[in-house]
Amino acid sequence: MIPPPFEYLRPSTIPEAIKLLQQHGDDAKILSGGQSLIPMMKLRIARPAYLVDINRIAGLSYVKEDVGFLKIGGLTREAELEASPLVRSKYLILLDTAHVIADPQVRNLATVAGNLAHGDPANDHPATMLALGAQIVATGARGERVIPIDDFFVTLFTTALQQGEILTEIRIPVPPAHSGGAYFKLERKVGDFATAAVAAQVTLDGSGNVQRAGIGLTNVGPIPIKAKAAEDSLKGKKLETAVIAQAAQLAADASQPSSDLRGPADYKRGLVRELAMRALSRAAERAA
Amino acid sequence: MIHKTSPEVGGMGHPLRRKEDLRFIQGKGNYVDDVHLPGMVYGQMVRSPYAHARLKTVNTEKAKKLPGVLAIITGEDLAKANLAWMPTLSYDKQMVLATGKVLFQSQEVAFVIAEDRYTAADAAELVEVEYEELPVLVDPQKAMDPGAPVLREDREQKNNHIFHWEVGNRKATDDVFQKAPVKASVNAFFQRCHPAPLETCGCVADFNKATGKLTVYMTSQAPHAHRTVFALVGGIPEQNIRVISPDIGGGFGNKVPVYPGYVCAIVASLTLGVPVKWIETRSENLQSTGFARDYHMTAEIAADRDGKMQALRVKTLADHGAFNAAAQPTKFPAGLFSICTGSYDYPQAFCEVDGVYTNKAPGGIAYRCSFRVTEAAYLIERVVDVLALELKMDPAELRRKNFIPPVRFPYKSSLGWTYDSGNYEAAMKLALDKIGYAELRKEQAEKRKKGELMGIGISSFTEIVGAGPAHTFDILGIKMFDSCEIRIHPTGKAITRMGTKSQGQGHETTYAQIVAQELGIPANDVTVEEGDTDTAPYGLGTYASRSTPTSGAATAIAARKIRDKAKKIAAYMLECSENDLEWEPGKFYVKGAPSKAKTIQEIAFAAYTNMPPGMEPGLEAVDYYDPPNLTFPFGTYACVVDIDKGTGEVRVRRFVAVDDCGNIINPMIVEGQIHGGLTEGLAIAFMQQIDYDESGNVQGGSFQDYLLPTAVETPHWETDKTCTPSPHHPFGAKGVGESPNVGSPAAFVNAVVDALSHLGVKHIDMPIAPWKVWNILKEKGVIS
Amino acid sequence: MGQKIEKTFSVAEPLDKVWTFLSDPRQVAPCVPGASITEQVDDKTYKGAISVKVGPTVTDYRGEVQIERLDSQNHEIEILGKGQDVRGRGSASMKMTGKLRTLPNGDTEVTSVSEISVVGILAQMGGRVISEVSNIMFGEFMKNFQARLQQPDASAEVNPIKATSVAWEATKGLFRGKS
Amino acid sequence: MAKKQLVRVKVNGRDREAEVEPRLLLIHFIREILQLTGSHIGCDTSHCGACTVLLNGKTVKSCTMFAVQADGGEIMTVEGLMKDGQLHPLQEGFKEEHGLQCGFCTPGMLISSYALLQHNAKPSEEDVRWGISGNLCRCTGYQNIVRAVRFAANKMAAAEKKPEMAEVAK
Repeated sequence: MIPPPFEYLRPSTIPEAIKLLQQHGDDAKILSGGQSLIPMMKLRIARPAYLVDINRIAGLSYVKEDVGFLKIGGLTREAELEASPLVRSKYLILLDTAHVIADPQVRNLATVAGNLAHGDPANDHPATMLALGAQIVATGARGERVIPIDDFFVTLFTTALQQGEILTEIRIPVPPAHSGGAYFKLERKVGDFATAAVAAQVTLDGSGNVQRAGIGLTNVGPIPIKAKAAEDSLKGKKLETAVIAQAAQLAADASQPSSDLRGPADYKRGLVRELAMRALSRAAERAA
Repeated sequence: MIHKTSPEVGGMGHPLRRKEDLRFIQGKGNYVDDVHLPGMVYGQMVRSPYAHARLKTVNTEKAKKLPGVLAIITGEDLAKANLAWMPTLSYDKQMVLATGKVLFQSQEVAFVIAEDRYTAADAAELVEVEYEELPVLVDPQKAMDPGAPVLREDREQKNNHIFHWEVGNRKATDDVFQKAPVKASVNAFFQRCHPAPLETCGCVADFNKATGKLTVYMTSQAPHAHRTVFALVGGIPEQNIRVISPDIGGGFGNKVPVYPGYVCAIVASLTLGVPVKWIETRSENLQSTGFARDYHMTAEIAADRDGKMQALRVKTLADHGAFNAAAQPTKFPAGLFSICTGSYDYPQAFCEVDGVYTNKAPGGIAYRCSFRVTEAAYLIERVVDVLALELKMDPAELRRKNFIPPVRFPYKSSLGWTYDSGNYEAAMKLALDKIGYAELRKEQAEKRKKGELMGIGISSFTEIVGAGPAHTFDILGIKMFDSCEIRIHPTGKAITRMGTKSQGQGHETTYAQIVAQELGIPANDVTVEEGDTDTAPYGLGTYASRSTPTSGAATAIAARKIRDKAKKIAAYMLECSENDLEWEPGKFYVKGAPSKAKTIQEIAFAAYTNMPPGMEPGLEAVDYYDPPNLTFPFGTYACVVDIDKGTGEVRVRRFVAVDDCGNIINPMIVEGQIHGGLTEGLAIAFMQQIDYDESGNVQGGSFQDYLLPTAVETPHWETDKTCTPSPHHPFGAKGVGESPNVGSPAAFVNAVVDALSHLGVKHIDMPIAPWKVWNILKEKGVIS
Repeated sequence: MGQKIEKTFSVAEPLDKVWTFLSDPRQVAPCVPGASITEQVDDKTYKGAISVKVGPTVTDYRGEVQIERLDSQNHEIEILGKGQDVRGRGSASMKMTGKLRTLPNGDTEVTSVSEISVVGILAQMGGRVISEVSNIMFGEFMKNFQARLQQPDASAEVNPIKATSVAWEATKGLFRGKS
Repeated sequence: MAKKQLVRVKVNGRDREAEVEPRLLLIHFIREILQLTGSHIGCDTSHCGACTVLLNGKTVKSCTMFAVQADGGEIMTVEGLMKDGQLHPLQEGFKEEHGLQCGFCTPGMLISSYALLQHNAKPSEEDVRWGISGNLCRCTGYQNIVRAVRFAANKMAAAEKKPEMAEVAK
């Protein structure tokens, strides 16, 4: 399959990239990892006239803790996230997530930022970032702005990013002690979108009661879903089986899946409940 | 018993490392897309987005104006040359490029030729086609309705019925059913699958206007047959056509039929006088080339209360899509489906099949399968399990009770086949011992008490391969023999050429091993060449596990012809009578005086330098082998699964495959074939399906939704074997490439059903996706 | 790829006014995101286009809108819209049945059943999003319907509403989104 | 047509350059312009991995990348595995353990396995299965590929040990 022709632009700085994006408006697309965009272009479903390749912009690839946040750069690859000692020791939910995204080759190119900016409810990081209460740093002509993840996903494939803005950083509040999270995904095979997946992140207080809970759902609605009622149901409680089961049910109730080749809607709701139980149980273990 | 040669000679039974591997591991294979000829241009197909539509106009003006575009061929253009339609391998015809109407989504409508691939793709988009959509027929049951739209207006018969085929004694079978105390039945749909070899189909057609010679490099499992088809359809003298099958990246039946792309590339090269390359995309491959199965089957068993089977009744509806493009022997519109009595002794049986047209891609081909034996084996192994449930009998015990016993071979089945040899109970016993059947049943009982779900599935399949005897088997009239030519060089090295064509089976190694076995020439000294119709002897190609039964046999016979001549030369050299000579692989020696010997290499040299007076020089032979019968490989597969109640996922805990393919040429290659076939069987049981929605849109038309297992989904296979040689094959071999794909789907499904049988579940249609299991658990109240 | 959407909504206008609007494809068509009527063929048939923004390009479906059934007594209408992708890669059609009823408060209740069918590459590759897209497009339609009903645009037939990017956004998601 | 751009890469240790259309896929650049046909195309949708090459030390699917993106980079294809006329242990392993049948997926498998062994010198069966999970094989059922990769790992480990032993002996 052969993509249609386009002009290739390769800025080396963020301002240069923003300028190009503004200059070409709707005709331009950002080429980052390209692992979603290029297959679409090969199918000729997407036909951007200009590709602004941001891969050569220096200093956008990092995973580090800094002033209370885990900061992930706008060009950080999934494989880099997976390999980060920080992630491997402290952010197991991110490790869970990165590990089940596509396959090794795709993860070498695909970026965490792209996984979010794409606004695809089937992508895996959105749910995880919802669970973690992340912030999105968008850089545009007027500088940076920070978007809470809860406000980031607008509608199907639409995020709060404006034309001419680049997602330059993801910030995750460093979880306090006694925090833990997990991501459980059911996929038809390695490399597939989730049939459904659940991200759960909890923080316990000194007596083992839930202080904060975050639950995000993948591919069960037009946007990544934050299961707020389920989160609220956990607050102040010990993560016992009945409590987890109730939260899982609330998470399932929050999902709005549609039937497709991956299964009927009822199944997906049931799956959300099951995966939520597993994710919460694992999160509890990790928080303990 | 096969005489074992030394490892240096590497005859039969040695796990010789493959000779072909050296080029593949260095990236030096030569697949069709690697063929690059001077002046070569590229073809791209324009395809219909509609499953059924009237074709009103095809406007190529805009596309032709694109710089770099050389020509565009439409159905109307082909019609002028009487080439708009071509014959299929099933005495139907198929549109090369559509005229009048299109009958399936992705049907070929026009062929664009341009200087490079990129321009061809751009131009294809500029071809303007006007369609008028027509009602779409995707349900084969509805295709038989009297009021159904008639899809094939070209036929005299104004309905969608292709054929009715029946075998066996209907009345006698019905009579048994009327009186039988126990009956069991299953409705099983064997879903539409696609072989999806990793390399798609393609060709480079190169017509040399100066010499009048057409060379076609193509992904062909049957190059000679394709040459003949091109000669007959295109009216080109056959000696002026050379088909070359280069390295093939997997076939599995997908590369047996002739596809419109080949024909268009040839027409384009004939017209333009330059080489034209056409390579399918994956979506084109999945959506338009030979699919397999799509059989809606019902099987019923009549039995007595002790579980002795009395009769089998099978009724099937076969969905062939828009054209009956099945690749199978002429006399068998449903292939060898009548092997459906399987490993069991049925006094009576009856089987009927109706074929219909629908608005789907044409087929169906034998996907790693000897002409519908996969469907048959799945059906019988499924319904036997249903009978076991009905009788509350252990499925292994029920099988044991009904197996054709070893003493009955050769066994004539009630549907007319003569099984060559078998020992089914031995294979099953080995499989069950190996997997620990009795223990597993205990474990299952314990787990059920705790509400945990595990299942054990058995499949004791019988295959029917090696088509086939000339008295019964032909494709388009050409008898299904196969061939081998062996030439021994003066230095004792050899080249052999075959009518078959490897697509990964390792022919370059295994045929050499047969020569090594028969002549004692080290396998590494034997070059095996296939796939060039200018040099290889005529043969029908590689599919249906026929290479070893046919060309393998031809190799042994040709080698024996050479040995006969070698004996004469040896006698001359040793100045003795032929009768005084004894053979051991590699040399003739004088009886009682082993030191008086001539090696095959010495004899070969003499054949060119010092032949007996009056003897024709040289040392070579050719054999066209017409097998006296088919061969009947068999085995038992045993599978253990655990079910995750929360998600409906099925995990294959263990899978033991015991195969019996008679005498083995190369155990390493046999094991590799079994691993691969089991993996495809797994994929069919749980993942692979080409489906269509009500508008005729292909679901599963790319690897996004046509799910091929990765290494992660694939379990660790355990293999073993029994050996029951074929009595009629020259070295007792039977063929194995397809057994694992034929036998395993039932083992997987039986295991899943077994895990749920206590809930009243008798059958689940493939592919068994997690949601199907979950739905059952929910329906049965196991989960809330 | 078929999709059925059933929706009921109410508008704060009298039934007669809503009916007049609903039974005129020149008014209704522009409520569908990106759609317009380009030509009236006869009193029941119109030519139209739906302009779907696909990133930097625009994909056009062109076709016909036909009033299949118009029951002024029961205030029921059945409209069939069918368009072919001008790049020849498929088609989309929608059969919509609309029924009006006066509510006790004088508002009008619109009950609609739409059957959307997509053929071609989008149906092959986009199964997982077609229902979401349909829902979103219908949501837009309802909003536009209410808005336009209050301010009907006389020149609707020549002014296509600016295409929304819904369909583009949908197609973006066909692939494993990781970039 | 978009204007052509110069792509300079080092492929299997050799500097190569060509002016190409920006839309030229890296796999076509490698196969058709550089005439290195070992890497294959099997699916077009980034699922099969037959086109896997090493770009700057990392595996990528070269059908899902434009050649212009690789500009300035270092590429290794299956043709670059052999060193000084010696097969790489992985190549040996695939042959010894019957890790291939039709051979079409093999170049991509070899490159993915190569990358796996770079950061995991002693992979378990599970590790290998995940490491090659971006590469489809239709023939082998993967089991012998797993064996092949572990064969290579053992061989490479043994080769590394030997000099150390020699060191100790001194």
